[in-house]
Amino acid sequence: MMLEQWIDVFLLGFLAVISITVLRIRDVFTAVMLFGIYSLTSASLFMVLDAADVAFTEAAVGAGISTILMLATLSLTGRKEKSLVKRKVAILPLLVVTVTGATLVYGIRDLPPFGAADNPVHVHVAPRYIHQSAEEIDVPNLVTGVLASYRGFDTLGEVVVIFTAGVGVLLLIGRRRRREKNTNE
Amino acid sequence: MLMHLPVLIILAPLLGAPLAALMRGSNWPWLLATLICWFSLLCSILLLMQVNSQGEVIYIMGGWEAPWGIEYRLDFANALLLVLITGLASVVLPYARLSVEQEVGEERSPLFYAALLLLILGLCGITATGDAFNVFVFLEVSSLATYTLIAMGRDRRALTASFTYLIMGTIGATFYLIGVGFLYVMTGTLNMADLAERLPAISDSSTVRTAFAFIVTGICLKLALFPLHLWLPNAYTYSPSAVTAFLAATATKVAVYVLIRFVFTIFGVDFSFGMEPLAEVLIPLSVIGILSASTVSVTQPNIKRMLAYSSVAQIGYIVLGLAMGTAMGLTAALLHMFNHGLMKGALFMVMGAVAYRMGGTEIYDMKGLAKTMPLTFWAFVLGGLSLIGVPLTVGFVSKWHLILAALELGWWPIVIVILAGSMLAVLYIGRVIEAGFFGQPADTTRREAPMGMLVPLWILVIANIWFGIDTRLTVDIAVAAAAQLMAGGVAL
Amino acid sequence: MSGLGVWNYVIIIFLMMIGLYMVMSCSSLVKKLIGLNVFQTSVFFLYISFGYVDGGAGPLLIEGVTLYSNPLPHVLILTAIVVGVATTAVGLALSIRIKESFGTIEEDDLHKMDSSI
Amino acid sequence: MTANTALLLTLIVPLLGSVLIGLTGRWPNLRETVTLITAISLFALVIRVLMGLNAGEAIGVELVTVISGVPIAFNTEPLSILFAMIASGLWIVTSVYAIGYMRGTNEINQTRFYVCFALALFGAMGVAFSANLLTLFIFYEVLTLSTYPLVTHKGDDKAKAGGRTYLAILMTTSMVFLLPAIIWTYVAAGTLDFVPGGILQGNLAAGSATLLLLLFLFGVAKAAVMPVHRWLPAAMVAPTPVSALLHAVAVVKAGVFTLIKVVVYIFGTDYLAEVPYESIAVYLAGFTVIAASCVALRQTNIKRLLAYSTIGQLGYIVMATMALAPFSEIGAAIHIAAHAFGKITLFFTAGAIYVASKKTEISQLNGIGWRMPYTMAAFAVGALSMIGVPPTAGFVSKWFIIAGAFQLDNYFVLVVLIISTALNAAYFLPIIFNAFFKAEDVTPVKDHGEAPVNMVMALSFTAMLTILFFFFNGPVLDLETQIVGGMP
Amino acid sequence: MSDHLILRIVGKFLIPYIMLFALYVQFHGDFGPGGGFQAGVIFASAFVIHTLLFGLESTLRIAPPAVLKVIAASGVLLYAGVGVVSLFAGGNFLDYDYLAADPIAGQHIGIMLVEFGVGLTVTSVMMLLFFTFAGRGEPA
Repeated sequence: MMLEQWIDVFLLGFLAVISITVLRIRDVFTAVMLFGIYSLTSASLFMVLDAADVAFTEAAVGAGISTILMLATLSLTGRKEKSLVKRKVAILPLLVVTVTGATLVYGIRDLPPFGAADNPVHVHVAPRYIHQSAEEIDVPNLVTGVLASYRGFDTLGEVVVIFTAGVGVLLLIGRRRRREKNTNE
Repeated sequence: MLMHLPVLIILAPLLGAPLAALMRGSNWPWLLATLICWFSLLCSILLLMQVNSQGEVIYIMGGWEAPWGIEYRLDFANALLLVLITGLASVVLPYARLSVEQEVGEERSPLFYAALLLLILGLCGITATGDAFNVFVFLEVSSLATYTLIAMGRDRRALTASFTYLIMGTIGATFYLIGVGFLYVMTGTLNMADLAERLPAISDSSTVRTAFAFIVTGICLKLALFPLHLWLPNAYTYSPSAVTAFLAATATKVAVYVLIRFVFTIFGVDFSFGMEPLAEVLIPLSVIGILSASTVSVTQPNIKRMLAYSSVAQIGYIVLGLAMGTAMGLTAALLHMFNHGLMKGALFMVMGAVAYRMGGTEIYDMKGLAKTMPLTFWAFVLGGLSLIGVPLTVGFVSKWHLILAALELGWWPIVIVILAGSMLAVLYIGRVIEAGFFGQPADTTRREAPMGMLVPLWILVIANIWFGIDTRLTVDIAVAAAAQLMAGGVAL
Repeated sequence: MSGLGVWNYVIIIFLMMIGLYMVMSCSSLVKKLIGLNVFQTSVFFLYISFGYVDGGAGPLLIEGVTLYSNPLPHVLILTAIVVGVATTAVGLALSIRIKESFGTIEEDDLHKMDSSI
Repeated sequence: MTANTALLLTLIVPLLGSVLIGLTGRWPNLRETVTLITAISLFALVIRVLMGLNAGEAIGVELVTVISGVPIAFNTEPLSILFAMIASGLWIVTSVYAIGYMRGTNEINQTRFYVCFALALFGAMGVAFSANLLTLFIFYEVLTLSTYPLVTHKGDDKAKAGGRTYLAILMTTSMVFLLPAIIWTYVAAGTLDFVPGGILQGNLAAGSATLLLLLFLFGVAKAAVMPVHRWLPAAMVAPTPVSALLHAVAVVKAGVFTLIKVVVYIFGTDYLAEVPYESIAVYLAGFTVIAASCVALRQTNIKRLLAYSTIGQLGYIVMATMALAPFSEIGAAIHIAAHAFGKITLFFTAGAIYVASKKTEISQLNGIGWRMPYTMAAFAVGALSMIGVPPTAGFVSKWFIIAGAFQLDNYFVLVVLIISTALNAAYFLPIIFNAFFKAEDVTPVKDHGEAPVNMVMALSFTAMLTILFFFFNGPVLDLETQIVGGMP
Repeated sequence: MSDHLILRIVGKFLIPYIMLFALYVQFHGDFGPGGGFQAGVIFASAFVIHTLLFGLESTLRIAPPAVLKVIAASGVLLYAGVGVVSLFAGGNFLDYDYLAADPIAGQHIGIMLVEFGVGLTVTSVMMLLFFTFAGRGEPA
């Protein structure tokens, strides 16, 4: 089904456009909004690539939580990125980016074909998830099966990460302004 | 229960962190955290014994055998590191109580200790796991905890330091993720041992090479190898004393371990040193790192920052050792990994005690320390001697093996670099000792650090001496670990 | 490898680099974090494309269907997304604190204030 | 008590002593009693070990293993027993003297002084009885570190500067030259034990052997071969008893002792003789002798003069060692003792003069002989021993060195000896002459006599030793001839 | 926007359905897309809307942070607890086969429980995050 791939590339192109806009725009508020759109688009991209759960999550997180948090932050920190002399491209970052990008392009030369069913990824570990999970855990949604059982330990780590983030944010900005004022200054 | 040791080590902090977060006041969470660390230490020591008797301990999570499930795979190298992490935690936590009360405050303590436990959990997780992606997950656990803990410092620059680390750390982790992704797409597996089996067949492909490059770069960001070390000095300088002591002693070591694991076990010596120019890249960097960082630290007025730069230099030694790609070099690297943990932990704990009493860690605050805080001062002296590498300290043992490894290869310039490094150490430690010995303190009233700090501090100092004299434990394990890793990390 | 697949990967790499560049060059800390997100998201694309099977069904067992796309990358990326948002949250919290104690979240100004970033 | 236990105790006793001294610091009398008891019992123990050695007991103690195959181990042989005896014996005298000195000048931190002194002796014993190069290195460093607080004892800027030079040179050389040399030896020979005949035979390319030898020569800066001698004059800021410790009791002796050990038991004289350009070492030492004597000639401060004289004397020992003739080896060994007696006497007298009259310059000494006859007589004896005039200890050792020179027809050594003897005479004799036969040009601020009695006792005792050694050197001689395997 | 009457009414009307949907996503995760994480985020979003409509204070009255903290912790503990139970049931850590007599049933129970644990933690942490960020703005 070439169509999917066409859509895929098209969406990616759209994302590229958005990201460049985000990069160039001075107004952080708009940037955040665009980022929200970016996430939604990527969610649909994931959908195109048959990753329903990921799409779902990306939509909820990228377009949802992240954006909201960023907006909340902006309401405290101000929305403008002050336009600086360095409108012109920064040299060192550009250099780093070029080198990294070049390496990656070199890296994809020997990649197995996009979407081919006989790629290593599809023949080594995954088959068991697809063909035996029915007997082994009997959960139709393979993602859930792998997520919660086969790689349940990763998911435990994931929960811990979320918990850590909660702890961190509470430690950093849990309502305690007066004391921080006089400890910081 | 003994068969469950690997998971018990991380289970303790895993259960402890949420509980600590829910507690009130500062004493109960502290007590809980301390007990948990002691429990983990016990487990990891038992585990090390198991490894010693079996050569390798494997534990599969959820009963799904690798590569389909996630497994914990313990050999000498990471078993030893686990002992270091939990051991350091077990001395830092008792020490932490007072300084945390002073620097963080009571109402934030429960969450603080929760974060500390999460950090320990993360580090142990990275060390023990045999799954490349699982490393990423726990790397992030530890990193998030670290960012928070660093930002707890009283100086406002702690915040910017933490943010810088957050950016660089995340970039590093993402690089690692890209590398692992490439490995996955080429092999279809994420399990380390499985990767090690499948890579040689396809090692001559641009994708695998790129994966190697990205993984090494990402990890080097985390372990603060010379050009990528910019986040470290501020992070160590401004974070709370206890945090600095623990981080400096363990965090970078874990990153080094991951590097060793990938270079020697997963990619294998032949690929890393034969097909990839690993040595050619890492050795110059570490040499520059050793010399420049040591030189910088000579002029630092803030002792914590001075020690931070010295850490960068010491990392240089470790990387140098592993970049030699010989069993002896690897032994030296592993040894120094352990020993440097001991000495830096001790030194930063001393600085914590100084900050606790003097309110600062500038060299000015060290003046006349021999009179005002003799025990603390002598702890610093011993720790410093160990850092310099004076005989009868751990520093000497690791330096001996490092030079031995270099001489084995006939690399005289490297030998000279190593020696130059320790000469610079003489300078920057010496000036502090001189200030403490002859300097005139602002007020000469004797105010020794409280026992709660001195005892853990001295335990670590004595460890510095002990493992400097009786090296059977450390050296033998390091040698065994090196042998395993050179053999491709699979069971002996 | 040829055809659209190449473009798929090339554009993904392009996105990555945009993100990376944003992180390093942008002055506002919040925009740095946006850049970080763009960077990570593009890595997610990479993984998902690895798991994609042309003509395969999504990883939901349906009677009679044998060709599914690989669920494993989806699982990994689910975890990665969570990690991403966690990092973003902490980063944002930090920038709020920085704003409060330094009065700005512009990297250059922070540089000027005390060379600590 | 077996010789082995005695051997272990020689290490434990000074260590324990230092702790006790530290604890009893609050009561000076008790503290100093402890010091003396420690010193005496240490000497007794060394004697016990000597008896064991002569009785042919198997002596050797092995503690933990630090580096695989290289344990911290101790044993004894003629040279080490000699060094141990000198150090422990002179410690007694020095303590007696120090008590007088420290009280006479009422110094600060006296407790720290005695503690570090005991620690230094601990280091010296370790060096003396070490059974392998690693053990020796470890205690060599212990000696360096424990003497640093002594050198900087006064704590003023001058002392600090001196201490810096002292530590910088000794540390740097030992880490940059000695340590690599040791590890290199380990890589080459696979062991570091002291074995008669050496361990390097046939394990090392000729060229690298030369390099290794030089690494050792400069790594052991305590032997003060130029240009790594600077620490010795720098350390002159220390109180006199410390100078005595540095110059006679432990430190410089540890240096030359290490070199002899390396030559005899690591290289082995036979192998070293084959090493190309080995004679470089001899020339370096010879140069040191002459140069040091010339510098000494221009010194106006007594202690600095003595410092450079020491450098010269050490030059003798190194030169003799490197000359590789059986006789010269013996001469080197004996000269350790001879120089110790002579030099400690000289420092004691210098200190006595300072305590009694606060005089430190040579020019001030005119006519002082009649005020402090015992002291200056002792000074004369010491000086003569330095020059090598009979009936003093210096003569005996010089005799053997010269004999060694003839054994190999090594005329360089001979010439150096003659010239330096002349120079020594040139800078010592005038002092003695002026002290007795010149009138005091300035009347001293306070009309002083001899120094406190225990100081005078101490220095007359050492002066006595210097002379007695000339007549009764038999036992020592027999002992040391064993190094080269019997009288050649 | 808390003075827009229509929005309030509509919002009041919407919120329960959002929550319901969240629960559906939570427990239907085995069969369709979704699971604890997505459910958690959606559930949290319901409260976000509530905050936007009725102000932070009123929302905090419904869901006080102290309680959220407890829930967040209990989520982690639940997940780890499942592992511990399987540990004591004689299996490895997180081996659900041992949770029930029949492995498959055990797997179902296990997955259900851990997903619920995820849901708890994610919901509460997400709400906590939002509340702390929003609360930072208002004078404490």
